[in-house]
Amino acid sequence: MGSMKATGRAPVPAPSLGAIDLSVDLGRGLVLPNPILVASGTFGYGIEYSDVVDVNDLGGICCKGTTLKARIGNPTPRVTETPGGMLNSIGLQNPGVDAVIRKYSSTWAGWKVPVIVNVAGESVEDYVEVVRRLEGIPGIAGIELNISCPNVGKGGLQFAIDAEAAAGVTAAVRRVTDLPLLVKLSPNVADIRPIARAIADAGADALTAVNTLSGIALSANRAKPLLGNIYGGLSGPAIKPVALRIVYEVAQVVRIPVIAIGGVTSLDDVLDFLAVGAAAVQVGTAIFADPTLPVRLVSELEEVCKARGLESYRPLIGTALPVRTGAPSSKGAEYRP
Amino acid sequence: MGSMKATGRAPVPAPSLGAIDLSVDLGRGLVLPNPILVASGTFGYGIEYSDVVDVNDLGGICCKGTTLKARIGNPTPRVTETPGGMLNSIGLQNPGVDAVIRKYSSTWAGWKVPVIVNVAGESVEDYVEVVRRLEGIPGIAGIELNISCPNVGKGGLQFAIDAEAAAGVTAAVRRVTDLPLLVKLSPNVADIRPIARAIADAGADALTAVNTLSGIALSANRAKPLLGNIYGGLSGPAIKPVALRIVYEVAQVVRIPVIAIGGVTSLDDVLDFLAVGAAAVQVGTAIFADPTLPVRLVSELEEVCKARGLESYRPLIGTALPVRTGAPSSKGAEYRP
Amino acid sequence: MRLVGAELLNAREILPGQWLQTYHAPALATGSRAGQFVHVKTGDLSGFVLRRPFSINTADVASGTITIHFRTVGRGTEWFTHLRAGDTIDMLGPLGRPFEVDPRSQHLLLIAGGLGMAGVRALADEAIRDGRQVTLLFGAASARDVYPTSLLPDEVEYVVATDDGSMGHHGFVTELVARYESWADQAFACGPEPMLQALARLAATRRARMGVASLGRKRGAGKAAPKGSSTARRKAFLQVSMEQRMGCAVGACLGCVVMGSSGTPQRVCREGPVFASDEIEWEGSWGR
Amino acid sequence: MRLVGAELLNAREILPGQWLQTYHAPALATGSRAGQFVHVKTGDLSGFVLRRPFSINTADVASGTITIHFRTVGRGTEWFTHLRAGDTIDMLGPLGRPFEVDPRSQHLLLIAGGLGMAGVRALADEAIRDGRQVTLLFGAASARDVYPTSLLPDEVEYVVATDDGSMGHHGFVTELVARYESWADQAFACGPEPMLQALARLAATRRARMGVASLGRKRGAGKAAPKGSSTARRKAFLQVSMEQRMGCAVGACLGCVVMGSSGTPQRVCREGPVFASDEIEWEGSWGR
Ligand SMILES: Cc1cc2nc3c(=O)[nH]c(=O)nc-3n(C[C@H](O)[C@H](O)[C@H](O)COP(=O)(O)OP(=O)(O)OC[C@H]3O[C@@H](n4cnc5c(N)ncnc54)[C@H](O)[C@@H]3O)c2cc1C
Ligand SMILES: Cc1cc2nc3c(=O)[nH]c(=O)nc-3n(C[C@H](O)[C@H](O)[C@H](O)COP(=O)(O)OP(=O)(O)OC[C@H]3O[C@@H](n4cnc5c(N)ncnc54)[C@H](O)[C@@H]3O)c2cc1C
Ligand SMILES: Cc1cc2nc3c(=O)[nH]c(=O)nc-3n(C[C@H](O)[C@H](O)[C@H](O)COP(=O)(O)O)c2cc1C
Ligand SMILES: Cc1cc2nc3c(=O)[nH]c(=O)nc-3n(C[C@H](O)[C@H](O)[C@H](O)COP(=O)(O)O)c2cc1C
Ligand code: FES
Ligand code: FES
Repeated sequence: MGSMKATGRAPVPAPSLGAIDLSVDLGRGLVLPNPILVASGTFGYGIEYSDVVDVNDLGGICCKGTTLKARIGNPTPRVTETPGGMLNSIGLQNPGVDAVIRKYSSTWAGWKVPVIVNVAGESVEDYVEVVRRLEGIPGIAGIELNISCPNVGKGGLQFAIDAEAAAGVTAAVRRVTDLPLLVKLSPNVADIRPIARAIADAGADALTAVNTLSGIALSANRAKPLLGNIYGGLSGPAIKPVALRIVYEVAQVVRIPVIAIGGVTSLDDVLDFLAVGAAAVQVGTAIFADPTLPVRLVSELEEVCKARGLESYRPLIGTALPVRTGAPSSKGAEYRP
Repeated sequence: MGSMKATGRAPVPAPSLGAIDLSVDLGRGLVLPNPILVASGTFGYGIEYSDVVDVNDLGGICCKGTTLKARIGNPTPRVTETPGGMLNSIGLQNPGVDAVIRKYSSTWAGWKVPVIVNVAGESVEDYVEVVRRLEGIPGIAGIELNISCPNVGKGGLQFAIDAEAAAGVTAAVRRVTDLPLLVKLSPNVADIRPIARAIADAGADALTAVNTLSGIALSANRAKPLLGNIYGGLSGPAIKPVALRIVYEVAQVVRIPVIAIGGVTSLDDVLDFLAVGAAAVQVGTAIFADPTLPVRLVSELEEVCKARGLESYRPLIGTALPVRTGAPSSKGAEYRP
Repeated sequence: MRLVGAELLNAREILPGQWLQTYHAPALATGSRAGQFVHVKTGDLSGFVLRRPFSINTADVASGTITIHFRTVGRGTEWFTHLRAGDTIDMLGPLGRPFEVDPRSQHLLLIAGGLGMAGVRALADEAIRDGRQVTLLFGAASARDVYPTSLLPDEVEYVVATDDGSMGHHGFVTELVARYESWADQAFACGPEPMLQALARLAATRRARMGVASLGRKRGAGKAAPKGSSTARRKAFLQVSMEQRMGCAVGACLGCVVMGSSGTPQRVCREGPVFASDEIEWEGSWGR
Repeated sequence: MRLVGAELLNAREILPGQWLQTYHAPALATGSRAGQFVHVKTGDLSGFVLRRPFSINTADVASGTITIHFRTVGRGTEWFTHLRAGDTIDMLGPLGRPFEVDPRSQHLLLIAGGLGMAGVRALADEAIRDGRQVTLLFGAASARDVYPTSLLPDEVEYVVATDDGSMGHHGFVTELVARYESWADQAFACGPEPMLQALARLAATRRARMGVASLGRKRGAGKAAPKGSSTARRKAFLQVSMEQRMGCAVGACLGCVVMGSSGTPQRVCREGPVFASDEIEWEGSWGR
């Protein structure tokens, strides 16, 4: 996959005549029907948009962050708009892993679309226990670790900003599951590359990048921050250049698939992320304004492939990456602007 | 100043009757006429916009980044628009410190508005030497250290992402100058607070926050990144929530003035940054679309003070900060969204 | 719930900074009930990221039109004022759960504060159509902000309160409730949260204070329907329409919750925007 | 340079995806010269961060109007097509340095590729007004993209080349230059960089190839004015109008540079957009 990303050349399974092969093989038997997924927290449990979206047209669904115990989440307000983006601080409201399994897994089992459960925790043990309970449940196609959470064991330091902690939780979870394991990177770091490498080495099957940027907004009277939780996560088109940069960096230092997230609102955005090495893309915030976007992107991607005479979308991957010369770089963040 | 920021209470110099006191005391004799500055790299050397802007209405001018030797900067394209923002990779094109002094200092000396020279370098020695040459030159009111540069001595690791390196260059420059010393923080870090504290402890008179976020964009054919330098700096409204968050965090852990930068396009943005503890604000990208904005902001700020019956703008500072209880926090980045 | 292209037929500034816009959207006019709302997309080159939620102010099946009534409070609402007749915008709706009127309720008390009028306005039409009597208590800051009688059905008894006394009762609209409390079989309110909270307090103590005419009591305390169910709401004396910042407006993002008396957050876009007043945790600081 | 409110009087799609807009902006009509440009702001609710640069396509002092001619290549240019007559937008200009015509030049050769027409269009008017002879060589992909003769002064000799041969010469516009090279006293070009580069090569070898009629030679090699000065440009056989992505458009951000033959980057918005062809470093990979 890594070399494929860098060069666009890969063993392309012969596609059914005429049809474009959009499938994405994430390993461990998880093959997405197409590379357009919906991002965790923006598509609930897959059922909420059913009036307007046929989920089986999607490449995959990442469900809302799931924790061991139920969480009521953060005080309100929880969302607001910002220039070209939005802030959210839901605080991982969810009924807890057992309730999630009870309520949704049978529905998911009936779907063609793979459902990937986004898992969050406050300790390595939390993550491990949640994943253990998800293991082997019909309808659960994979795990996405949301490691942008405070590691209580490490004084609240986020797993995601510390290569060692990130690798630690990845390895621990890897040990207890054969489910495809995706780990989601945070953009709030000085240099993502050592972290990405550590997670890959710890046994992740794929990386998803990126989670939200940390930001705040103020209440109208400016007596306090607007969001009940003070801090929120910035998402939407505003962060796309940052997400694109991170995927560009990560794709050059790991050999596992990278799934891009951050500000996708059009096919051009999808093609951009593929070009910097993403094997698939998740759509998040844009769904709120345009619920049918992800499904449209699938057919638009197919059209582009047809128009370019491609049998698969894979040649679109990695076209903007420098052809990798030798070993992945281990250099620190270069001077930028 | 620190406590003032936190509480809005400060020894207010009796203002000339009727007039609102907008002055900002940055220490070492540098008193800005008002808290609206123009950001480095977006207002050249102060002369380019003279047809449409009277520079003497501004609170201060941060000139383009200045290095020891002349730099031709990065290959083109150097700028492009992104959703709610823009990317730039000028690459510190400048004629070198001696030429800057020769060409502009006498003009600056004739101006009422303080000109702060933005200084960049690739080694501690670079910074020290540039500042040494600026020391004592009439027309130069202060120094702003742009530490988002690679420290050749440390294998290209940016000064700005490493508390020790940031403190090191600050201390070294402090030793050779009595000029007011501002140090400009980078948002591309996991936790800004230890870095901000280290720089303050190393003798900075004020902090400016923030510089640009690292991002990329792609060329139309997606064969390579769009910008000649690959990486660019993201600025504009898109980054305001991040800048606001960083100023909010920094203002709580240092006692020196914080000058906010990042996506200011309106008086509301100015008031937001003041509310999270900024003593002054810089306007950058917005100047390109609206060159007279900074000057208008000065009078709009004055109007707001009048309307609220204030004699000074200072009570607007820090209103959204938690009233500081005890020592500044030393906690790592909390769990956010 | 559907995505429909709605064509702007007519836009008027009915009060300073308050607009009434009529859209041709048959699917919404037919399929919606009083209390529901639409989530409206701004234009492609507008640069906005989120839709904006607006109550369905009125719906007319015959002409296949709905109206929204909004105040320009920010850039998004301002954007909508620049639309011109003939422009088509994208509406997601109808969304949320409607007001539930007990079939036996004859006297409906509607209470609106400011833009809350848009939240209960459609219920007035529905109730009149169903032959019920409607008294609408409306509170505004001052006379200039008072919703024009001309825009209400003649059958509605319209009582106004203004904070500055420039029209009607001098004071809060909540102060008018006492007069109608015993007359009313049910009450339906929309407006600022403090107003709704005050009304909820009244409703909570109502049975104790008045002993009479509580639908709940009429049918005996025994067989109480589960909280939040349409049946339970239908029996509630007070139903309130809540507001919260929204992302998806379909229940997916959990952005719009209010704390429920059950201790679990309730989604304004899905369990609401209409709630029985006893479903909400009014006290306590969570999210306030 | 000024900030002026320009009112759109008229907009026409003169070619597929190409628009000609007339604005009332007396200050710009009066104060500008051929080759200069304006930096135009999009609307407040548009969400765009940067202005968009456009050549002053024509300027009419009498009516106080200017026109811009642009192709919709992205969201910004598309935004401008949604403007309606009566809308006022904010223009910063006139910007940059104009074409410099030698007083003794009688025969002007204008060379435009595609939208480059907008870059030289105003020079045609100016030259005709000053009683000079103008030949305009225009290159486009195909007949459907060819700028209409009706929009040019009758006095202009208009020669067309199309890549697909569907109109005029079959091939690149640069191939037409040889025919007019000896006739022309000076040449002025605007278009894609490869076209300008090809023309610059021709100009560089011109004296050697033709020995004749180079203004430079006429007045002797001795007293050469400093490169980039108006005087030096006035003497240059070929002047080109360059394009680069812009931030400020006033020389402040250094976003718009092209590498100069001197080895120092030149700002398209300040030293340009017009340059003498020998001021530019055409070879080498910097910024390409
Ligand atoms: C179910 C529901 C029904 C509503 N019905 C109406 C109505 O009929 N008439 C009317 O005038 N208003 C109504 N509102 C409020 C209306 O949605 C806001 O006034 C509007 O979204 C403000 O957008 P803005 O961009 O102008 O304001 P800004 O403050 O610029 O908006 C910034 C962000 O905050 C959100 N926001 C700001 N204020 C509110 C608010 N009070 N409620 C929800 N989100 C908000 C915006 O949607 C946007 O995402 C309703 C809100 C909800 C939740
Ligand atoms: C001095 C000058 C004069 C110009 N005159 C004309 C003219 O008369 N007619 C015309 O059709 N075009 C002209 N252009 C090009 C025109 O500015 C771009 O086509 C336009 O900015 C594209 O904006 P967009 O948002 O539609 O494209 P997008 O690609 O969406 O724009 C993205 C960003 O890139 C910039 N950009 C994209 N293409 C160009 C380009 N070719 N040159 C400069 N910036 C670009 C935009 O300004 C914007 O900042 C001129 C450019 C310059 C520098
Ligand atoms: C309302 C909301 C809730 C989110 N919840 C989660 C979550 O529970 N777990 C997670 O890993 N990411 C969560 N995210 C982050 C998104 O999955 C995605 O990484 C981010 O929004 C960037 O993508 P976008 O710009 O397309 O939205 C959430 C984002 C939003 C807007
Ligand atoms: C074109 C451009 C050039 C810049 N050059 C510099 C620079 O030389 N030194 C520096 O410290 N910051 C530089 N910056 C960063 C700005 O000073 C400012 O920190 C940043 O743009 C965020 O503010 P804004 O969103 O208001 O633009 C530059 C920004 C832009 C857009
Ligand atoms: S707005 Fe998304 S759950 Fe209600
Ligand atoms: S565009 Fe800023 S210097 Fe030319």
